[in-house]
Amino acid sequence: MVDTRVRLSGLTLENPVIPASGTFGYGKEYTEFYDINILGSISFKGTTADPRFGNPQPRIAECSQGMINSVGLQNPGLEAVINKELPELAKIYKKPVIANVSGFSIEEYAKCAEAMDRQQQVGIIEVNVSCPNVHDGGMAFGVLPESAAEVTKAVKAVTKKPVYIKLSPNVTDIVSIARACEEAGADGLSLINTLLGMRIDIKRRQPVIANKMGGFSGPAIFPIAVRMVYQVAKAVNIPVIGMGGVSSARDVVEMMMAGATAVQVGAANLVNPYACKEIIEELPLLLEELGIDRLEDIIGIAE
Amino acid sequence: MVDTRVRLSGLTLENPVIPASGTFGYGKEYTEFYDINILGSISFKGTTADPRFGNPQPRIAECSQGMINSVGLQNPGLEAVINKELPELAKIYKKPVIANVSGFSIEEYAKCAEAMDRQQQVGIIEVNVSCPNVHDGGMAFGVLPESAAEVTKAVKAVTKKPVYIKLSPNVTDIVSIARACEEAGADGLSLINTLLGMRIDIKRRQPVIANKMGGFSGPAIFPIAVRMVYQVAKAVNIPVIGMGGVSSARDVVEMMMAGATAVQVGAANLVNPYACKEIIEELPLLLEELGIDRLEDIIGIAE
Amino acid sequence: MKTSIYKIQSNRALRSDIYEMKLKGDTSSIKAPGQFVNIKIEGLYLRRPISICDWDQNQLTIIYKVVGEGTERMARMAPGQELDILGPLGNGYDLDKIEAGAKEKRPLLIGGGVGIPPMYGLAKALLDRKVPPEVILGFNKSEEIFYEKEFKDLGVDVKVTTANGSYGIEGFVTDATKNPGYVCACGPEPMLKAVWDKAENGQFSFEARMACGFGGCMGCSCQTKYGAKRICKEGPVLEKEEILW
Amino acid sequence: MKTSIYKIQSNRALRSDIYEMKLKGDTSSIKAPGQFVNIKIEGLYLRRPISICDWDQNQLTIIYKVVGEGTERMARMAPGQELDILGPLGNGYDLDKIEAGAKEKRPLLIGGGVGIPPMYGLAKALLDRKVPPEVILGFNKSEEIFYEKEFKDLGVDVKVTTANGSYGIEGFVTDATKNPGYVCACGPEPMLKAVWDKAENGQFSFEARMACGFGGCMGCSCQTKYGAKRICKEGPVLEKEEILW
Ligand SMILES: Cc1cc2nc3c(=O)[nH]c(=O)nc-3n(C[C@H](O)[C@H](O)[C@H](O)COP(=O)(O)OP(=O)(O)OC[C@H]3O[C@@H](n4cnc5c(N)ncnc54)[C@H](O)[C@@H]3O)c2cc1C
Ligand SMILES: Cc1cc2nc3c(=O)[nH]c(=O)nc-3n(C[C@H](O)[C@H](O)[C@H](O)COP(=O)(O)OP(=O)(O)OC[C@H]3O[C@@H](n4cnc5c(N)ncnc54)[C@H](O)[C@@H]3O)c2cc1C
Ligand SMILES: Cc1cc2nc3c(=O)[nH]c(=O)nc-3n(C[C@H](O)[C@H](O)[C@H](O)COP(=O)(O)O)c2cc1C
Ligand SMILES: Cc1cc2nc3c(=O)[nH]c(=O)nc-3n(C[C@H](O)[C@H](O)[C@H](O)COP(=O)(O)O)c2cc1C
Ligand code: FES
Ligand code: FES
Repeated sequence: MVDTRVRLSGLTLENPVIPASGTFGYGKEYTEFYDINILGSISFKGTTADPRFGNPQPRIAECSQGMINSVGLQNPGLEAVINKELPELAKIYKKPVIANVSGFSIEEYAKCAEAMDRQQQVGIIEVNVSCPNVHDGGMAFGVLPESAAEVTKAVKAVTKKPVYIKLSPNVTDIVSIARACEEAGADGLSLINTLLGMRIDIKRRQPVIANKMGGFSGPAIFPIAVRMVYQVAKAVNIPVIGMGGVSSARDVVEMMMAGATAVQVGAANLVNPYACKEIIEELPLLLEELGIDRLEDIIGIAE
Repeated sequence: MVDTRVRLSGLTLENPVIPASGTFGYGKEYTEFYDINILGSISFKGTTADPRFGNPQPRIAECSQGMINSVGLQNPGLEAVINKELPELAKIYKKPVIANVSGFSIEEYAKCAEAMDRQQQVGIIEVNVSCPNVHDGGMAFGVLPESAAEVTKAVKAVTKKPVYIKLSPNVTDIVSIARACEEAGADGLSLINTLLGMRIDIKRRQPVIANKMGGFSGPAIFPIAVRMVYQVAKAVNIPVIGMGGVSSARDVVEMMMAGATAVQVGAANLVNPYACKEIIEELPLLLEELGIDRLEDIIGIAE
Repeated sequence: MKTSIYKIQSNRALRSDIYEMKLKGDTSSIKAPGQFVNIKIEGLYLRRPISICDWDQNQLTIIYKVVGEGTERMARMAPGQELDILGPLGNGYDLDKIEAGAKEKRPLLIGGGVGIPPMYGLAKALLDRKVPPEVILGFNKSEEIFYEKEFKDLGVDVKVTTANGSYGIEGFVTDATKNPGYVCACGPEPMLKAVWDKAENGQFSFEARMACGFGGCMGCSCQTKYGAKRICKEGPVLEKEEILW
Repeated sequence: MKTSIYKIQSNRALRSDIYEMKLKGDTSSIKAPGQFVNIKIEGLYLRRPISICDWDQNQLTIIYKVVGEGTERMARMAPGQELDILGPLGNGYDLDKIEAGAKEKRPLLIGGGVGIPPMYGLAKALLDRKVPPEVILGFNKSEEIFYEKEFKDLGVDVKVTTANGSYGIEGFVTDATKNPGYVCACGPEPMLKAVWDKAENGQFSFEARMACGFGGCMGCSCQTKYGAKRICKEGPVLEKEEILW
């Protein structure tokens, strides 16, 4: 039997497949399709201190092999997430989860992380410094090494759980930001968040998205994600969770050969609710075909 | 009849469709498919001072709705381009062309531009400060406002022809670079060049491309290109030539509504040698359908 | 809710740009008229949401207007072809509430343009409950009319309005009714708003650009009196009193 | 050179992973064996280059090995389906030079694996010129052998080698000939190199990852004694003396 386990900062995942934040809610919707306990972990929808409706409609646009979203961190706010969503998640999913947190100030990040630190089921805190869908803050923290490091330090100070910083691809030099986070104490890195993109409705002569621009993701961005995971994994000594366009077991293997220790699946869940299940089922077969006994052996194998 | 003419720095193009540098050679190969005189203009393969073979094989990788190339500015060098390629191009194409020039130093850019300044058929000099396929130099100039401005000034000093700076999308803030070029005297901007991407051959466990990374282009990058053209066109007062994934008349219209005055077509020519011809034929029909009489009216119309 | 394969049985033009497609497949989970399906179209990334117009034990009818690439491709599909369809999705109309709300007057179903199809299934379901509805179908001009006969064949009262007066009642759907009581409406937002302004009570079906269609992405959320609702999950049908314009 | 639509007439497995596809369409521009076509496969971005194995007035034969997504999809294609094909592309073998170079000994055609198909068309063309060639086909093991019979049916001398000795001559293609004179070879690069080392003279066909296939992108360039050449345009066939390893 092929060994698909991977280790992330002391956590052992049965397999490296994790639904990406914002594309899996708190898991509930997917229980109608399959038993979500097969998942390596779950990164749940980004939490902010206060409830947020997010951006105006429309906030979805189609692209060639991808999509743009400008949801803008819609979530019920820290309190409701902790008192309502997480207890419900615990009923349907029995493994450690990844708490994705966002903020509009360093303090907000710290507040969310501190609260998540007390949640038993939270195995990793994933700090989103890279959401392109919120006007001030959000992405701004992730585009400069200094501010990314500052957020990292503030979060590290309030939690003993492993802290993963989720990086933005909308930067000139992702490696410098990754290194700054590592130096600031990050236990791992998640990348990539969405690329800033835009579509125009040529009949209405207006941007499709009410907010004009939004976050572009899906298979179209995969080659950019692979490149960034490769660059970052080579440059740091902490684990990287790779994502961006992953839609098949082949993509998982490619991402891991580029240097990812685990992989998140985002948009693919939306167009095919069975995506993660299919990937998890396909993975051991593919590994066997490729003559790989232990999945961990291929992490970063591509030179 | 629909008026498809557009004006670029004093040049009037019959239509806005221009094959992008590096995907059309010096036109010859395409004469086997159609009369290339229908094209608005042609941006020919990037010229460097000395002949270059470019990067080792393999230098092409397939992606979902796109491709990666690491050709690395293969070209016969300034002298051969001027003495051999341009006279041949003049025989098969009768309109002003766009001379795409590259360099590994400010001096090299200036040298190429100066030589192109003397070529009668050259209507615009397009300065590629954004090739991701050359290790030192090339892209480095395009990722900082200061160095992009420096190249712009050096080139402007040696030519009276309009100078367009071709910008890299692999940056945090393309607007700041665009503005720096405008201030330094650029007459226009071309964007976007390819995104840095990578694919791994999971059977060989190695990058597909010998050079590991390469320039990613094709329909997959269109939403990023539209976004950047929109941002830049709103921020500067010089014309923008938009490109990145354009493959149809619809894409041309969308790019122009985002703010482009003309549009370049790259990878699409490679998978469909008739791409530009089909776009040029389709464009007036589409404009009619959309109720657009004068193509120039829609430039930047999307707010 | 699940994805499954449906086979196209027929795909006919009702007028130049509107098609009716009948699909063979599992319809056992459909709970209410007003639900929709999300159709995978080869070569396009997002699925396309289309309302269920009618269904029986193993056949589904949808009606769609050709407006872009996805519906263009659908129009070119031939019987025998298989489609990957996710559904049924959304809440659909609440028949109990309609019955309760339409004690005094008959329930009024108002459809405009491609908002008409779900009204057909709804009319049938109400007839099954012995709550015969009145129906108003709104168009711009006579050439646009479709499905009038199909509604009449159900045996319900049907009024047709055309904005230019070329057929039926001249004007908008609201011109065909004085004091609407309990209304179920589906159509373009300006129509919904006009009906909402006039109706005593009712249920209104909304559209939104969707990524998933099953509640996973929050792409389709709208604000209601009771907080954010997902058009694909808690909608597409909202109660009159909760709607915020 | 142009793109045109070809209709699949047959698509049969020669062995588990190698297929022969016959296509009906315009073959009038094919100039020489060793040229190739570039096939558009729905859903994939780049075309797939495949050598012309054989052709007549309106039929083209290609042979391909299933190695990835594109060839997997091709293997599933059925007769009647239409393909968008760009070609013929490349230079092909120079028959005059073969004839001139093979005055003393018969020309020797060496094919390894999927380098075999173009040798078939070449053998036929040489027979037409009354310059009967000798042929060596190289495989790893007996189960991999294909097209031996087809070559024999042409009436040419055919030797088969298998690396493991399970059929024909044990060893590599180079073990089946002592002093090769004028050689035309197509196959994996290590084979080409081994043949090149031994052959007096000849023509060698190369592969490269291609974007366009018609000289537009410089994606496929290689270095030769006479400067850079595009495998898709000045190749895929290169002369012995110009090849740099
Ligand atoms: C719940 C629901 C039920 C619907 N029922 C019907 C129906 O029964 N008959 C019918 O003709 N149409 C219906 N629509 C509208 C239908 O979804 C769109 O017309 C269709 O998606 C257009 O696809 P396209 O590829 O042709 O257009 P394009 O403009 O090329 O589509 C581009 C993207 O925008 C989305 N989009 C475009 N228009 C709409 C729209 N009006 N609403 C939501 N998304 C849109 C598409 O889904 C796609 O993601 C319904 C929409 C929703 C949300
Ligand atoms: C001039 C020429 C003639 C050829 N003739 C034949 C033939 O007659 N029969 C045959 O079976 N094969 C032939 N090949 C190889 C054939 O092109 C590849 O096997 C095929 O492209 C693989 O496609 P895929 O989608 O199955 O593989 P994938 O690995 O999924 O392809 C991914 C990308 O890599 C390219 N690629 C992969 N392998 C090769 C290769 N060996 N050479 C060039 N590009 C490759 C593909 O074209 C595609 O762009 C030829 C190649 C060239 C350049
Ligand atoms: C609808 C949607 C909502 C998202 N919301 C979040 C979020 O709340 N927090 C976050 O860190 N990333 C969010 N993302 C980004 C994804 O987690 C992921 O990084 C990105 O989509 C790239 O992966 P993909 O190409 O597989 O979708 C969201 C993405 C989508 C498509
Ligand atoms: C094979 C290839 C070679 C290229 N060579 C050049 C070049 O020499 N100079 C340049 O400025 N851009 C070059 N480019 C970039 C294109 O001109 C264009 O900016 C980019 O490909 C985006 O457009 P597309 O998505 O339509 O291909 C090249 C692109 C490709 C695919
Ligand atoms: S479309 Fe995804 S939640 Fe409604
Ligand atoms: S593949 Fe484009 S030049 Fe050869």
